[in-house]
Amino acid sequence: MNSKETLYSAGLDIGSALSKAVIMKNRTVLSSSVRPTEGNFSHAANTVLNDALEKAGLSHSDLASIGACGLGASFLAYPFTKITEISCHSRGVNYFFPSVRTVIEVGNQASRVINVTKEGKVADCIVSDRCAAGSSRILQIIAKVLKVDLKDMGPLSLKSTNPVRFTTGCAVFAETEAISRVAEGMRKEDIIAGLHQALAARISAMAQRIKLKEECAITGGGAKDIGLVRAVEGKIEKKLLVSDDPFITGAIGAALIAVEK
Amino acid sequence: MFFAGLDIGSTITKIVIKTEDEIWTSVIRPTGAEHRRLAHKLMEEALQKANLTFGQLDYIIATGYGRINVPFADRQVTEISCHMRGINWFFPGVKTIIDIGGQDCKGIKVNNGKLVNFVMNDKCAAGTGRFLEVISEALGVKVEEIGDISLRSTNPAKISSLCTVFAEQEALLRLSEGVSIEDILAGIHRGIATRIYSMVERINIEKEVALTGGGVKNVGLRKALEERIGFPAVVPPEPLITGALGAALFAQEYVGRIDKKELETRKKERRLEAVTFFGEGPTRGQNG
Amino acid sequence: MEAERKKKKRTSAKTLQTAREAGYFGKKMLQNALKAREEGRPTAWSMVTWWEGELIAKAMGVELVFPENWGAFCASVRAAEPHLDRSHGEGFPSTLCGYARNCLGYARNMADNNLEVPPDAPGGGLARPTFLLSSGAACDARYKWFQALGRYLEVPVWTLELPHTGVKEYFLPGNKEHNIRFIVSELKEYVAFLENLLGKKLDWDRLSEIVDQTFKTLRIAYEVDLLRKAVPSPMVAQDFWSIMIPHLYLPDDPEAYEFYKRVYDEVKYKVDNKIAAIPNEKYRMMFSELPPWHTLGFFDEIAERYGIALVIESWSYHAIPPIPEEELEGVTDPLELIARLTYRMWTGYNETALEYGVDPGFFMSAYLKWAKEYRADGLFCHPLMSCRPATYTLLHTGNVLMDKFKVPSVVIDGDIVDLRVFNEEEAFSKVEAFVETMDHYREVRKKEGLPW
Amino acid sequence: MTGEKKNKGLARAAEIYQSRDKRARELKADGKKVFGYFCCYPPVELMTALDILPFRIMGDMDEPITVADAYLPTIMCIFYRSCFDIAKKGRYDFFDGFIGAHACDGAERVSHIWRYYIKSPCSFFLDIPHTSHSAAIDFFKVQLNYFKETLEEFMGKKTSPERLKEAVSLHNRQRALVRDLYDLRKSDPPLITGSETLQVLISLMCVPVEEGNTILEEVIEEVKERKELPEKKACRLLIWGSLIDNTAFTDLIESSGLNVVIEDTAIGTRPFWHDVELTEDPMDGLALHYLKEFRCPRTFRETGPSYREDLESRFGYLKEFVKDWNVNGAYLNIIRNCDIHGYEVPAVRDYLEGLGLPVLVIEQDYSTAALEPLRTRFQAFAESIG
Ligand SMILES: Nc1ncnc2c1ncn2[C@@H]1O[C@H](COP(=O)(O)OP(=O)(O)O)[C@@H](O)[C@H]1O
Ligand SMILES: Nc1ncnc2c1ncn2[C@@H]1O[C@H](COP(=O)(O)OP(=O)(O)O)[C@@H](O)[C@H]1O
Ligand code: SF4
Ligand code: SF4
Ligand code: SF4
Repeated sequence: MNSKETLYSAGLDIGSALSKAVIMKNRTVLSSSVRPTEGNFSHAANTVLNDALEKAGLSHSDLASIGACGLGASFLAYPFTKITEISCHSRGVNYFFPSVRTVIEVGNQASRVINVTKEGKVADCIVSDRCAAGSSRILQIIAKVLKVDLKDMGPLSLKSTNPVRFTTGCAVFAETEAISRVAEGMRKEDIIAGLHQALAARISAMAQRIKLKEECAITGGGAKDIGLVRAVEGKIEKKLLVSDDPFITGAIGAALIAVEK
Repeated sequence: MFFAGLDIGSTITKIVIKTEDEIWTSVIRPTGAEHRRLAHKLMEEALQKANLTFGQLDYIIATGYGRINVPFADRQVTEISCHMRGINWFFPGVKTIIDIGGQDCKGIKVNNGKLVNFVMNDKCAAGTGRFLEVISEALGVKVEEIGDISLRSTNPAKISSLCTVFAEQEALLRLSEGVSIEDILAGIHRGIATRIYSMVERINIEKEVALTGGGVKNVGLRKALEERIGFPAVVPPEPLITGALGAALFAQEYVGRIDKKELETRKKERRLEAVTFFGEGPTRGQNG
Repeated sequence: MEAERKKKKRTSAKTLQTAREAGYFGKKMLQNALKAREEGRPTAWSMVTWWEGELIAKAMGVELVFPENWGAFCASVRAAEPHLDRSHGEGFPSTLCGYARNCLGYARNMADNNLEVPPDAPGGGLARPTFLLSSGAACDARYKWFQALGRYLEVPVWTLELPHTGVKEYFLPGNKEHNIRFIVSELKEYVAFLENLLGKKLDWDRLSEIVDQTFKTLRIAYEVDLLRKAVPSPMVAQDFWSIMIPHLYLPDDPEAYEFYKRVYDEVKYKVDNKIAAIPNEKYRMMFSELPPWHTLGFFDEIAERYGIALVIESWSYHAIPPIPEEELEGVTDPLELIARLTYRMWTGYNETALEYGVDPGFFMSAYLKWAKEYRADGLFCHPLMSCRPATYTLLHTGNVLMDKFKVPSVVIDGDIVDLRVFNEEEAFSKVEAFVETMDHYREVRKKEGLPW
Repeated sequence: MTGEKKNKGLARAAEIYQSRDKRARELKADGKKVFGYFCCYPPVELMTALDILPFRIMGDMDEPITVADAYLPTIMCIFYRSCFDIAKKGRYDFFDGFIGAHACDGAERVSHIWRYYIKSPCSFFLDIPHTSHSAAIDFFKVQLNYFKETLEEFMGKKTSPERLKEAVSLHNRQRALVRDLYDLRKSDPPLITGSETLQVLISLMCVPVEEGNTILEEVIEEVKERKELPEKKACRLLIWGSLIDNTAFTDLIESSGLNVVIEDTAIGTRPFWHDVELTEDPMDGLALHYLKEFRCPRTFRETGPSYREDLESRFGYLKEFVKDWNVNGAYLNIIRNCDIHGYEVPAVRDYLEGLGLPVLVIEQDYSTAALEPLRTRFQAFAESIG
């Protein structure tokens, strides 16, 4: 066991798309690691944790606590505290932006709109997770169709002058629709921008269901996509804060909460 | 006389050329985005295969998702009527038809060769051929093979997600838990069969039942559906072409109705041209 | 851990000894009706009319069964789905009330079986009715459903209306008495219908007895509710949903009254000795409105995991606060007593509604009153795919509770009968996050000087 | 001049249909009071008699529902969700009064919620019994009197039985004119399309009754003299069920090979089919009319002794429609989550099929964005008739 002054903790967020780990020393992030889950949760979880530990120059036994959230959290082989993603993202955003009271999380499986307290606790939340129509999974799907790197989706979208109107909500059919738009010779940036609009409309419809507070932040994989962020801002008519690394927000939250428990 | 039916499906384009009493030729090709405007090329292919010229076709009917913009067709008929007609030709006794296409799924009730009722789902990919394509791609098997693979299952996995996207992820999750691929596929087939069944049950499934559309080329799904329905169903020798066949049958019927002169002038004016504009007609809602 | 949870039973653990005996009443009801049918006595399928229709029918010697209740029963033993599929196949939209679809599917099965109870019917089935008693109160399903049953049963349907005045309009001079007079007239027409149908006269003395007994039973049921204000909570929703059967359906039955005396004693004992229904009660929640009957075990689970006690629930199942003495002074006509009783159910919380400027008086205002009295930390909202009318005002209730009392609510979608709609994992994670929310608002309430 | 005259009524109706609140806002600027009301149950006669403009509250199929999500669960009647949504967005900010109604569950609960979140200087919630026994009619009359008194108090004046009778006559005149217009749809092809009819009917619900009557008179004249008739189609369609308030919908139907010739909906025949009887006390006639003669399935009607007879007594009037308008196909329009009509589907279907009609049932989402996929269904239906 470590002394009180230096308390090392790990936070993991084993999502359906990405597995994320952070190592923290008290409230400071020492290292992090992100990799695709690729359907193998336990493997991905172990890899990111070891990777992050290595980067921090620590070993498993240095850790005082481990917190984990995400679809694949139950695949961890060692003792940990399981926390819901909603709480982790709230706390993680609070870590970056203590003044934020509304968090929009656009994840691979679900989108969530969470009102948080000043301690980063959940005050209210709305989740959409029956239908993939409002989640960021669709970004990956379309990136593949358009043969665009995920990283470039946002910048491309901002160049669009004439966003294509998507007529479907379904993520699967959106893919087909994108394919035919390509065949019709439409520009990639317009297709991507259209997609961002459609997705943003869904997300903002959800956001309407709880009262958006003054300061809002966006997180989760979708926040990496500047095109989507701008589109959501347009729909909710509010500025959104984005942390430097939205992927690991949940993992940070997990680490912070685990320490308390 | 020769009658042509052209079924521009969301996924697959099918052409049937028939004479008064038999199917002369059929062609099946992917509709694929880049092929959409190439319906006339497929027509050429079919004509070549049939050893006919375009002028020899007496009447052409287009059906399916892309039916509206085929300039060389004499008329458009919905795929619902065409499937009904095609099945009726094969199996006159059939009362209920379940058609599983690429992007939709339908239940059709027939009585004495007349369409009496139907239901369809085209809002959500769950329950369509697309669903199976997505799953098979994720699992890295060919969509043509998943049916056979699933038949080897002894203990079908439980896949609870209804959404295609989540079901895909759930399937991967099960795989990483060590569930075998045949059990996953069998579970997937069960899930989709239940979904299709409960939609079609709305119009009251009555014996005989025929299954058609590309989806039932999958024996796993076929079996799962029959289990759910509770009795065996009939399947045409080539389930993909029932729509195109139905269209050709309608063509034959229409020719009987119009006079010779009109037919001749019509034939003269007709040109085998590219599909003018493939407006993706249907606006899809969402399943919230 | 996952596997362990799956093994857990679906039915809830009742914390009251007496709650375990309550199942007797449900069975008694179904069996009485089957027996009456056999002996050629009249039977009816009835909506919960909050006593206006039931008591008179009982006084005429009619055995009643309640398809809404039976729907909940079918759901709890997970036998509803085949009925739902059947009704779907008949062309009823799948968005209709789950109880209704369950019943319509069942009636279709009955019709296929010469109108006799099908051999495999859950709980022995509903006996074939002599007539159907439907109600215009609360929701459209409650008369449209019975009207639609005509398709299979070919028996008369009688609909009793209950006025739906707005809160402001309720307080218009004279309107309340007009409402009551209307109910009395409706009841007179109903009596005439019954006398005609059954070919015999109503025994008014018997009716008065029944009304008396009902008032007594409801009073004690209400007193049990009062005891539940205690901290820690002596009984929870899981108990209430079992013990409600007697007062809701058999308030005229002396056995029901005796039963409630025992419930009262047990709860009182627990209050006096500070015995909590759930160990380590940390959060006190209200629940609105109909629970997922097929998965009641869920509430034990959240009690165990997070210390959540559901301290008061389901307005529409509760006995109403008794009618003020002065209102009853000199009233002896049993029809008027019944009218006042039922109308009270609908308007008993109108004063609260007026105070906070909200409509409707029913379905939401009770929670405004209860929030304070039961020191609620949160409201558990359970919007249903199928009992939609009980759901329409949920978000409104939640909004007002937050506005006025800083009591948050959590929304968990589910259904009364269709278990395909309820996602247990998702529900747990929402509740877990909601625990933080409740913590937060406790602080807020403290700051704003609210007393709990 | 002549050219202009030729299209006056229809053009005016189309214009009002396009910007429904324009005329109301103009009149309001001139000092007229405008009251929004739900469904077709609050008697417009009472408002007219007190010089109030009754304005029928409708939704907007073109506007995605966003704001309402915070107040109304997604599983409720989409039409009323849409009404509330656009109201919350300010579309109805010109109302001096709001009249809610216990018409169906959706109307009732949304009325309540509306009153809390959207304030108007005056409001009334009209209770309407589900039964129509004589006790219920008496009671309903009492409620109508409260309604009248509320209006009188707000307007600071009383109405007289004479004035009320005048208002009844004006509205009866409107009803008669609408029926005349419907007569012009009996020919094959109908002289006026479903979309045009819808525009006319909706315009009537947004302007004072006198103006509406003028529009109707002009429309009837124009239509009678029409040279260019609507296209003749194989199917003459009866629409039954939840209301349709957007021509995008009727256009879709009519471009799929179907002629809409009559619609038994709340913006269709229902508000216009029976005259209000001019009784000694006009309130009697109103109570009787709205509770008893109005044919919306929200009012419970005594069931007949057998299923067949029950169908006959509840839907017998449809037989007349079918016969007189030469209907050969029926479409049952169900807005998703509309229970009132949802429960009736199998029965109405049975009845109409009994008359030899093919029947199409669609549960739709009250959104123009979700219309296109319905096209194939309407076309297939037309094919099954043609
Ligand atoms: N570089 C990137 N730019 C934009 N979006 C990305 C990028 N990388 C991943 N994403 C999106 O982020 C999502 C993964 O987000 P995440 O919040 O980690 O989800 P989960 O926790 O469910 O795995 C993917 O669906 C993907 O579409
Ligand atoms: N041999 C096969 N085995 C399994 N599925 C098949 C096979 N051939 C086609 N399919 C499936 O059939 C679907 C297309 O069916 P089809 O009836 O042609 O639909 P559409 O008319 O919409 O194009 C595709 O989703 C495809 O996956
Ligand atoms: S609509 Fe598409 S994204 Fe939504 S549930 Fe269906 S398949 Fe999934
Ligand atoms: S909708 Fe609700 S209140 Fe109405 S009958 Fe069904 S369960 Fe009862
Ligand atoms: S169902 Fe009837 S009462 Fe309800 S809105 Fe429609 S017409 Fe009005």
